[in-house]
Amino acid sequence: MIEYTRVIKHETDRVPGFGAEVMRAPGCEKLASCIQCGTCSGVCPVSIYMDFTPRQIMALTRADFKDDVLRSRTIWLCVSCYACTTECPRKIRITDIIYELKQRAIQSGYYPEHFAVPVLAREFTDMARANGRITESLLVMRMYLKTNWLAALGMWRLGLKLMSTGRFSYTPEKIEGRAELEKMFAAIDTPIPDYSPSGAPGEETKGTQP
Amino acid sequence: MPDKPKVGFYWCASCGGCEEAIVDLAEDILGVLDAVDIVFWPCAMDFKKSDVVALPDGSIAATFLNGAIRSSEQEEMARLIRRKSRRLFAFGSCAHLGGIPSLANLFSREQLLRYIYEDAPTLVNERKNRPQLEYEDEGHTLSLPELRHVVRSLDQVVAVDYYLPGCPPTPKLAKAALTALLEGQLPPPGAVLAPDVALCNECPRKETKPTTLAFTEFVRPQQKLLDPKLCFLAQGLVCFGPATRSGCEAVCPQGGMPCSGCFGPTSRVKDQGAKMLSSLCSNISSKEVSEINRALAGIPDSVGTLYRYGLAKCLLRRKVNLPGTGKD
Amino acid sequence: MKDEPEIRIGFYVCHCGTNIAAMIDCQAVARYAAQLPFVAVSRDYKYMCSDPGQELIQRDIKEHALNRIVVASCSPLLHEHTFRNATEKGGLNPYFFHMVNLREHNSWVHSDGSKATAKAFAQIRAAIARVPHHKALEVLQVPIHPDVLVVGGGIAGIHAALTLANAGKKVYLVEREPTIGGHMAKFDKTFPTLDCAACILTPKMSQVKSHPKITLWSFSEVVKLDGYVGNYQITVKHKPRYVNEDLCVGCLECIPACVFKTPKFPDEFNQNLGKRKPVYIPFPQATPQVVLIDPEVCLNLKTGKCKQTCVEACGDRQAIDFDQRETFDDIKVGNVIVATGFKTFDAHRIPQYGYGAFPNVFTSLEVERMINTSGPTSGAIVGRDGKHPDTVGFILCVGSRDEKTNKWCSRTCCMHSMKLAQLIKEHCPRTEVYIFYMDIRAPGKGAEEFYDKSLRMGIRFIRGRVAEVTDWAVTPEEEGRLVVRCEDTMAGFVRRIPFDMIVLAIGKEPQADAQDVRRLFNMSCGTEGFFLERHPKLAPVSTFTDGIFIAGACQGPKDIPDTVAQAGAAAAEAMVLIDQGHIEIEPNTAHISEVDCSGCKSCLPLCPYTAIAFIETTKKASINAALCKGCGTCVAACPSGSITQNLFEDDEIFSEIAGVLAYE
Amino acid sequence: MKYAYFPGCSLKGTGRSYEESLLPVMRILGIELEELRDWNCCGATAYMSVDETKACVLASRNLAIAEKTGHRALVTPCSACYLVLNKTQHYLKEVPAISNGVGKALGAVGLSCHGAMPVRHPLDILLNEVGLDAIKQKVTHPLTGVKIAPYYGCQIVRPYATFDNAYQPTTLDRLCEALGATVAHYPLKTRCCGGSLTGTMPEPGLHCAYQLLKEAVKRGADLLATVCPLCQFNLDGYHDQIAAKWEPVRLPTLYFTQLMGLAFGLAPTQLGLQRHLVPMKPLLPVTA
Amino acid sequence: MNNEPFEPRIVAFFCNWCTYTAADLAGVSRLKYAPNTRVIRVMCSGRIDPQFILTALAKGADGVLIGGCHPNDCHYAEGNYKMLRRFQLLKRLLQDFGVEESRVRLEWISAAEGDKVKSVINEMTEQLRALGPLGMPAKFAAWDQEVEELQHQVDEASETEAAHA
Repeated sequence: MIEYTRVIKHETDRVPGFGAEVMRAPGCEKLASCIQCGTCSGVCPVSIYMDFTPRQIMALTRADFKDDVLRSRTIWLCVSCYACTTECPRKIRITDIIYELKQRAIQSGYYPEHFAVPVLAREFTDMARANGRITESLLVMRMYLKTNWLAALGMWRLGLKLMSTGRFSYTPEKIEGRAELEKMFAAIDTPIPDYSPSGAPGEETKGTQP
Repeated sequence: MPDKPKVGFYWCASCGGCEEAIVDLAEDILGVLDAVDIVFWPCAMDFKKSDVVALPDGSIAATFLNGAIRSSEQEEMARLIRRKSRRLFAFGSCAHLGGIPSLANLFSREQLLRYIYEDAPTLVNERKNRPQLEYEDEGHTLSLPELRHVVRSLDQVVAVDYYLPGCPPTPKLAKAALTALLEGQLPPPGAVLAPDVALCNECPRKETKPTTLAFTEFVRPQQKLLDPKLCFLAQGLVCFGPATRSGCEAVCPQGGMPCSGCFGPTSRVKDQGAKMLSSLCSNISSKEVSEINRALAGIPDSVGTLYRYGLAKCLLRRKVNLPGTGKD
Repeated sequence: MKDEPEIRIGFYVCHCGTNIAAMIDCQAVARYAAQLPFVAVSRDYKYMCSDPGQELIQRDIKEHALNRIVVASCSPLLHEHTFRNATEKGGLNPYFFHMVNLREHNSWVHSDGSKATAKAFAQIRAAIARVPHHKALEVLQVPIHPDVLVVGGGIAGIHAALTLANAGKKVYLVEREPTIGGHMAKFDKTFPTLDCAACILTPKMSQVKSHPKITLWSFSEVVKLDGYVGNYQITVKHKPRYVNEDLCVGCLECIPACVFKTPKFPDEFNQNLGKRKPVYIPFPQATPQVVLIDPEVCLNLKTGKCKQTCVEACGDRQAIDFDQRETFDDIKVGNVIVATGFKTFDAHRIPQYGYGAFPNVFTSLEVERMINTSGPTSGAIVGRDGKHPDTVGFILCVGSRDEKTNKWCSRTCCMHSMKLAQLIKEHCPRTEVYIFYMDIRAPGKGAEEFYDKSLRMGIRFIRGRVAEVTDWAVTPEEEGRLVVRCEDTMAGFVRRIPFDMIVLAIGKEPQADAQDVRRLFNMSCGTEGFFLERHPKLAPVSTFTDGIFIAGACQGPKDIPDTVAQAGAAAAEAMVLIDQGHIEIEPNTAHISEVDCSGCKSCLPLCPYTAIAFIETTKKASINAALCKGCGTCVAACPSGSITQNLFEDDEIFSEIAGVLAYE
Repeated sequence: MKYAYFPGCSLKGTGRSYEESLLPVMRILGIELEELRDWNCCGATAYMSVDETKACVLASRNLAIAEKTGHRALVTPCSACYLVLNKTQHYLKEVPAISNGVGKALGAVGLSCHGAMPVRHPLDILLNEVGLDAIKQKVTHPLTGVKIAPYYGCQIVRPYATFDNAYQPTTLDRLCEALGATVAHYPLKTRCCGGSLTGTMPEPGLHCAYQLLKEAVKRGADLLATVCPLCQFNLDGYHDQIAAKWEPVRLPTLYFTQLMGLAFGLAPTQLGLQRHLVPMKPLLPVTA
Repeated sequence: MNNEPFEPRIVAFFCNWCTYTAADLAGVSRLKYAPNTRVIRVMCSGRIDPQFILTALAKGADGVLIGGCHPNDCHYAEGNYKMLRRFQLLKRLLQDFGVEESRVRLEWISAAEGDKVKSVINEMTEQLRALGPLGMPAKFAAWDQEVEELQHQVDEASETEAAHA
């Protein structure tokens, strides 16, 4: 059941400048041209699972409702299929805007603890940086361990099948140029705030309430 | 005997050809000698700077100065002569426009000295000696004039009354100028003493010029067997006739070489090279950048072609990013 | 300039209300100008183009003995003429005036007031340095040929031609299709009044045909245009219709006689929904009432092996002529009105709407023909599967307001779709009609009321741009139907709605050959490809070429009333020139000084108008001022500087360069 | 013809059979794919959504290595790699903030990337360089009677691809027909398979896969042809979960390269078909 | 000039029909761009004499922008091609004179491309800002310093001479 709660939004619920800030990110500037036609929502293959449609996310972002946007389930559901970006009549790069919002949500810690999407992203980036390549089987194992190891148990049959068909790698793939890669990253490293949520157990979300 | 007007001749940075041009007046030179009193002509007679210094200011009726101004000594002499002369004639392309010496304005003084005293392939100078401005020897100080950073036309150093264009000016023009001087028939100061119409006007090849030039290529004289009668431009040669003052009677075109522009532009043009560029390029036939550039590849040395005699008087005067007056 | 009187410049800077003054310190500009050389009077004023502003100049000329005027205000393209007139009224030669563009090139495009003011200083310094070099010039007058060419026989061309002809002007109307009438002839009813399009258009079409002042050339195209305002030479090509237009009386007996017993070729007039024969007339009221033969499908023209039953049917009239070839006519006119109309968007370009893939997806123009009682279905709405739809969905903005196709609004599709929706509802009230829209644009007289009527008729409006039309069914009622997937943005969720018929409201585009036409008539196009008017507000039917006017949808999408209004305006503009009898041309022509010219011939090939001739007696070049258009190319290229151009003399431009760059 | 080749991580892991079929098939058609020396992860969607600059750094190292090979193009079979490498080139040209960062990172190890090397998908190469005629000539075992639902997925047609329509692509359809197969009208050919969600948010992810499989079954397809390792894994690996949640929609999903291999007469084991969880039905003599 | 950041001066020669009109359109559309450009109107890019460009540089322009109609769109048929041809040699000439290539730019801007006026001017302004001044009048002055210095010496010498006399 969907619970409807009607809320009146006050100006204090806005974070003025949030929309403008998002629009400054590469590829996001065209958000200003959005005419709320809903094409993005219509083409989105996962919009039925969303709390806000992509169109509403665009409206909320532009109207500076940072909290609602960054807490929304929508941004985590994006499957990166770029249908919205391709179809938008204003050529707004909606996928890139969703990426930008995800990054902001991760940086602000606006997501449930043990929430798999950002954990996977983090494990992915760590593995890519350390090894130069991704070993999918190990990556998924690590993700399950950090989020919901019970779920991993549910996947044992799939795991076994993969092992039996030779699609499960036990050892990580590593490139020779790992040091080179690290040097490249170091050249542009800026201290990124630790974005893993470290709130007390049971706390739903962590974030800075405006 | 009434005082004959005093006349001087001097040369600065030049090849000496202009002096030859005076001599080329042939027997007319005798008439000149009758009519004027030459008070200064270091090339032909034994005069010293001190002779000029000794003259009262403005006592010379006219001095004909050829050559560009390249050194401090030339500059100083130009000033001295200017003070002593009532009329100063820039004689020949170098004095008029900077001439060929002013092509040195594409290089810095250091580049030139290094090349001449160190890098030139025919050079034997193992110790890489260079001329010094001052040299002490046995208590005596020997000094040499300083080379200027920029080569100048005469009027870029002192005021000039008249210009006799040409590399060198033709005897006819020189004689006409002298006659005008003697007869008091000179035009208002500032004039170039040659017709203010471009050379095509008197070129015998004008008749053969087609009404439509459509350049597909540019060639240089050595690259092609040339038609002795046909307009050079029609043969794809860069002939400066359209952009150059007349008065030489087209000696070069008559002699089988295209005009290279030594008489300088007409009074209506500020920059002879830019105008010639405009005229030549406008008449390239192609609309494709690649084809245009293929045609223009026939002009490998843009400055040397467009400003052979007039780099000093080009609107930019000099390669812009060379060290300026720094002590190089 | 020894003998000339001392230069005394009057300088005026316009506030343009706040348009200039809000960004540029106009008083500072006036103070700055006051201390520049030769400036005798320097003022700032609220609106220089107003009568008091112009009178100010005239008074100052007299009181201060001014002999040069500089006004710093808006673009010279807008008001140079105004101030030249004021200068002339003040007793000076109008070309002693120069204008500085402080508005379009400065105050409107900058946001830092001090920098804008500094730039203004440079701009006016240039003008004040320039204007002393100005010379008194005489305006050139060119006679105007009184005939007019109208290109395009849609409602715009028809109206323009009739307006001019009724005023007694001789008009050539050239239409490339076999009949005039254009898009309007295809419409059933017209919004918002729902009066029948044919009833209002066909009388005008026959007037065109019978008007003694109009020469109608259908199936013809303009192929060449030379000359200039008042004196255009035009070549018109007549395409062969294989029927002699003068002999055919429109009895149409040849059509049933054709060896093809049934029509089997797509009928363009009916958007290919119907069929026609190789010999045909586009539609019953076609004007001229002359048949034509399609050489692509005519058996005789293709193979030469045909019984020629049509010739037989024509009988003594002998109108059919299989040997007809292209012919050409050369005409002279003074003005041209270009009314070449638009092209509809090709719906195939948006594959997700399924046009061409699903038989029951139609375009609005197809439905227009379908709903017309003289159309291919005699007014019945039927799918390509032969069924009458219970539900019809209109998708708006197909090829409009979409940066991937056409970013502009096509202006009439909202109203057009509502009209079709209403007609469908009227024909069959039980049909469910949905309109999917982004915004309903219903401006204009009666339009909002029409929208309201649509709502009251029960047409369902869903605000959301349709994502796709698919045959992917997920519920039983969707099976076998066309499903529209779309966010209902008002309701806030994504919906799937099944339909029996989808109508795509296709947008309007420039004609496919708009660029060629533009070049032919020396016009400009906007970025979207429609012909560019000289000024969007003040010169909406003029182009940048004098004597070439535009009307109707070739200038941008518009409805019938606006098209007719423009056509009338274009006709009136042409009449102004015709009735003046002559036009004044800017004296910005080039001149060769015979004394200075060396006869080098460099300039001769550069002139696109062959205005430069080599005079054999003097061996020098000379410019025919009447042919010179004043581009100045020869001036720039004259190697000895012997060509000058009025208004753009070397000295004037060199002074401007020095002026804009002089250090404060 | 020789191209630089970027396999991507999946082709060394779960998508092993893609590479196993791609390389022999390309070899038969006279195309040599030279694997980039010491390539690294492209950055993929996961990195892109966290730190675009760093994702571009990862991608551009590969581009830099590829440019050094001097080959005419870089071929990558994985849709995600294809998108990320193309997107990076786009960013390098258009977004100074990112190109500066990338320049700095590459500069630190003496590499440089001009963004001049086209990144292409094998499907693009097959259709536009090799040509269907050349492919048809190699078909010895036409897939007659096999009905294929061509499934492109999202990222090879959107948003940077230019070789096919983003919404109604036809390259794979035409390829399948060239192999002798029948192509089903499949309206979901570019709809996302949900692959990037199945691991993290299973329900919506699996729902996507379920819809795709169900529609393919409904359209009478014998199999889905795919061009992407993630799609293949997602459509092949979760049948138990889909059956448990909705209904069984058992349909094999094959790489287009495997189909080509079969048509060229290669044995199923040479093409890695044994690795698939839903086995291909014995439709052909070769797969019997 | 001293402490203020360098602001390039750009002289723009725009043809009346396309680029000047496009600049008007930029104004009407209220597009904002850098105030560094001063426009000089000519009827056609074919009127642009290379002397104008050299003069602009010599008089202190840091860059020169030439705007004409797109190929095949010239109001006077082919004036823009004349400019294009001159521009090819001019570019090389300026290079030989040591003037950076980005200082002189030829752009085709149609009457409808107000936004291109904006982007070209902004881009050029940025480029020139990064490149720094060409500074011609100052360079002429610096070059001629050696002449002035000598003039001083000579004048002084002659004054003392005169005083002695």
